[in-house]
Amino acid sequence: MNLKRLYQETILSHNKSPKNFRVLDDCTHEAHGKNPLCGDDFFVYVKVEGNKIADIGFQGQGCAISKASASLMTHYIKGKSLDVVEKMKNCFIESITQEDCSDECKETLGPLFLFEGVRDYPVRVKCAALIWRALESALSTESINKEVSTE
Amino acid sequence: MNLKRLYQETILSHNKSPKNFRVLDDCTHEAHGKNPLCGDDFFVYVKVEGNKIADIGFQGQGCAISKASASLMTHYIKGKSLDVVEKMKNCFIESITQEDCSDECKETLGPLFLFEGVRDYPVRVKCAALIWRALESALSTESINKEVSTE
Amino acid sequence: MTSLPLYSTELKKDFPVLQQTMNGKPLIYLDNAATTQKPQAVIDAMTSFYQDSYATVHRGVYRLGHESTAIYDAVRKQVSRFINADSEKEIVYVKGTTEAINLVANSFAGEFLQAGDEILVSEIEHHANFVPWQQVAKRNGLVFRTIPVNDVGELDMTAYESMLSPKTKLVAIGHVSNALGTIHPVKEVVKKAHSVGAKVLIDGAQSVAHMKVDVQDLDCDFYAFSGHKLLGPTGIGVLYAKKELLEAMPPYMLGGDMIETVGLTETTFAPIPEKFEAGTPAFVEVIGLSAAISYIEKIGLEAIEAIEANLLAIATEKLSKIDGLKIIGTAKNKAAVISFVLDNIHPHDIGTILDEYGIAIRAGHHCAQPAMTRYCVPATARASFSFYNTESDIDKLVSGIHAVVEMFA
Amino acid sequence: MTSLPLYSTELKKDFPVLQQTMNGKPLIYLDNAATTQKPQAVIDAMTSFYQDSYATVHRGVYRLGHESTAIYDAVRKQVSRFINADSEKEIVYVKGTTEAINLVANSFAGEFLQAGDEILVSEIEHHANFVPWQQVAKRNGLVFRTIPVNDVGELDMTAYESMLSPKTKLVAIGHVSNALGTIHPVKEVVKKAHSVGAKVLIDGAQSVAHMKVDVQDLDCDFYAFSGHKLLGPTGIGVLYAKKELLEAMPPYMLGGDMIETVGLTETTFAPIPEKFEAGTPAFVEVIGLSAAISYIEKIGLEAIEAIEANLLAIATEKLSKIDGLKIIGTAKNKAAVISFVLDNIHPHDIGTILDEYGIAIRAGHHCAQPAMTRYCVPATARASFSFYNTESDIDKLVSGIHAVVEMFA
Ligand SMILES: Cc1ncc(COP(=O)(O)O)c(C=O)c1O
Ligand SMILES: Cc1ncc(COP(=O)(O)O)c(C=O)c1O
Repeated sequence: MNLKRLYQETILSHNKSPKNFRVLDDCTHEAHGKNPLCGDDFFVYVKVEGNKIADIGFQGQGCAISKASASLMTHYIKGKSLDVVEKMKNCFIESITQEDCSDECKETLGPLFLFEGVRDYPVRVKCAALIWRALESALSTESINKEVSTE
Repeated sequence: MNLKRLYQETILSHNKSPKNFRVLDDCTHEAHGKNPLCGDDFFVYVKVEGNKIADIGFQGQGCAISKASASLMTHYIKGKSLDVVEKMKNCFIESITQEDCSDECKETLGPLFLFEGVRDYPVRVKCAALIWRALESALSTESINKEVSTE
Repeated sequence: MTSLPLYSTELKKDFPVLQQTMNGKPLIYLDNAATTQKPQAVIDAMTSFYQDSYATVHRGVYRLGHESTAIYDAVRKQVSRFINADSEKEIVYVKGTTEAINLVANSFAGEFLQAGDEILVSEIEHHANFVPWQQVAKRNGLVFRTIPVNDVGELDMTAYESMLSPKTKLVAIGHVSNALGTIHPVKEVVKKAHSVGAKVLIDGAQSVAHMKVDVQDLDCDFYAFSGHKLLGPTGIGVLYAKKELLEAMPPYMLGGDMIETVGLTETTFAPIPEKFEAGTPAFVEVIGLSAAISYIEKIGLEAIEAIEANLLAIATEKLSKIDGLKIIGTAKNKAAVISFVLDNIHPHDIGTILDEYGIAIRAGHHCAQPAMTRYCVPATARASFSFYNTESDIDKLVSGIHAVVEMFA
Repeated sequence: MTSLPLYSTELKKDFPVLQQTMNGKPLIYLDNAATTQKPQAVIDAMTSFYQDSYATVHRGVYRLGHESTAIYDAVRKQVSRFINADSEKEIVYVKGTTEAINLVANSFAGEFLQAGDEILVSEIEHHANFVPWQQVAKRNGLVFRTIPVNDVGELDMTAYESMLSPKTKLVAIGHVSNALGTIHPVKEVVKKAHSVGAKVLIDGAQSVAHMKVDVQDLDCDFYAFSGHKLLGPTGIGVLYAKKELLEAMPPYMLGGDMIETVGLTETTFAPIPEKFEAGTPAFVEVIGLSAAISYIEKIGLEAIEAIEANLLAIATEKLSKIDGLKIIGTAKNKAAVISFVLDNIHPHDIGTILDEYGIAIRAGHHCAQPAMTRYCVPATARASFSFYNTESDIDKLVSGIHAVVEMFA
């Protein structure tokens, strides 16, 4: 049974008590991400200063995987440069979709690598990826209030 | 092989040299019957006097079964009363669709009973019946130029 | 609470998929509202047709083709008897419920309704019985209104009556809600609609496999269902419609087999029902549908209703005892469909975890987003039963849910 | 004239129906233009899916459902490779060619063409590629025109060019005529149409099983075909359309699976191709289609073309020698379809008599009444070949026709 690799302690606890679960009133970027089929629905708020994620928050509802992914993402990218975040995003997607994630990627991801268990649950890949897709969308332009759907 | 019962000598010869294959200029009733799928397409012209078929003719094109049926029908109903013709029509349909045609019907039909071989060829029933349907339609009202389709 | 007859356990053996394992566990299939499994008899009917006598319908002078056509037409009679239609001419073969409803939205509502005319649907309809009406309304200036349901999932008949007026031209309602299991009082709905001159379409996707349907008794104008939810194959469904309506409606699709004559400028159409069946039909699927109906009739819809009512009662009782579990939809009159949510656990997680135990349920909006909105949930978990399910299936579901709760504790 | 490779005789063994007898004689199936027989591999693929892993697509969180979905999507890639589409997003699953063309007539011509715009089709099209355009034209004030064909059945390219103008918005043409076998110069047709800005739909019902099709090379805008004429099951077909067209076109049917969000007043649609696939799709048929394409690719379309070209040459030669037999349609570029008439013998009679000898041919208008009108025949007899036919089949056809002639002598 791979369930334990999917629903790891860290994931379950971030689901229960998510970090950065709040609106940023002074955000510079914002996006709305949803998975209409299963009802995952999140807003991400980002404050970029210079080339860095100065602050980040999210709000919404969704399954444990999507919520924990949002919590962990916000936690680990805060303070990082946009370049690094971009790399992390690519590595994250790689880790949840590909059999052999490169060592470099594992290193880039650090604790975020723990979502690799999702790989065995193809229907759940979208859940883990949703918040990253929303972030991508938020950062892609200057305008706020972007919608993104992964279905 | 039942082919010989379908394509009897009489049918083949009426197909080759149909009787009453002509337009009646002084007809009182007229109808157009067709089988769009196979291309059978006939006009029937009837001259009713009193309660009798005083004259009848047909024109058009179609398969051997439909043409021979038209030829034989016109040949045998000429001079008959409308009542008898109605009975013949019902018996004819019975003979080409039902396993055991009643003796009374066989008698009513006389030589027209030879179409019973059609029964074994369900797709051909429409061909044999077409001219009778056209006749029915022609006689059903006073107006001429009626269309009938058996498909 | 009596326990289930052995019968039900025996019936499971007719369904080859139910002998499979999933993730190493015997498969407990509880997604019957999405699609049902197929008895061997249905699979065999199609296989042997493909192997022994495949030929297309309507066109062959040769015997093989004629035999196909004869079967194809005979099944139409069988279907009409199955739902007690007045004539087999009222049975139109379609791809499924969705196509049936689109056909009516197009060739009936799209043709005969005028700007300002009203279409009513319940607020918990499946998208297939919601979006086509919403969109035809938008396109043609019709008024699209939703009939409210109460907190347990029952149609608000008082509200419905007050919405009816001479402007109401069509009421579209599910016989059984796929999201909540509610059995709507469709006969009454029809009667009231007719009293103001409105026509009624009943979405029978969730009913035909579970209860005796009599379209003449219901007096509905249209009835739609899918073969694949009725133990039959995918790719086939049925639209029943009253003869005079079918005759008045223009064709939906155009092509071969539905025309009488085609000229360069004019085309005349075939009589009903062929007028609505353009192109080579899914005739092998029709044969599968026939085998499915025969199988169901062999068991009998009364027996099926009894078995499923029992399953529903047992499952409702056992699930209700689980802490933090809330059943959404507890109408008095209910089919064996149970939608539920768990405190602080998302339905999607429930589905994944149960799957690991070999239990297939559905998690999501069940193509009924307006229903989710109505009950303020983003999604539900749904277990939906068929007569081939057993009490043991329910017990496994219950222990599965306990495992979910534990994991998230 | 070389005789056929043994290969073809061997291939026949893959098709269970061809091992059957008809009226006590081995079945000689020569109605392949109507529908093809199925190899065992296709039948088995569907049977085992129904028996081992049946679950619906797109909605399941459980593994069975996910596997269905994965296969379903993988087949889309396979189909897009098969006709060399640029992306699997350009592949829409439909019921068949007829639905594909109706979809385009509705969501493209019905939406984007303006009164006065012109639609051109050849005068020998199948009704499926004729009536939908004729009727949408009638409804929306478009101009429907037919491109003439010459006496041997070839498109009159000079006339075609002279008909093209900036008013031309759509040209709809069969790749291969089912009535006559003519292979139309579709690549040239497309090029010329594009030069005036018109889009082109190619009806590929008669081509995909018989020749390599490359939609990018043809540069056509739409390409439609049916599974059942491609060794696949009934109930499934494909519409290929260029991505930007699919994106611009509104959905044809509405319902589940093709929406993104449904609100009480507004609905947003899923991206392509799902936007065009409302309702539970014929996903078991998709699996059958996949097996059919795999089977065809195993033999290879080049081999198939060679076998069929040989069959056509032999059959044409042998039939031409029969006194009073006239072949209708003798285009230089022809597929293995032979329409013929006999002096003073109606095609329907030919069909019935040949059937008695176990030979299945078609007699009638082949859903191409305008073509019959063009050649002044009420109907034709038609023998249409597939690679699994053999020279011996042709010989039996020839002696059968001799028997017909004798009977009517
Ligand atoms: C050239 C052509 N176009 C269209 C069709 C319609 O295909 P279907 O009946 O599978 O929709 C056919 C076959 O019937 C055909 O031969
Ligand atoms: C109530 C209801 N209506 C309509 C449909 C649509 O049926 P189908 O997808 O077979 O067209 C479904 C099932 O998906 C349903 O449950």
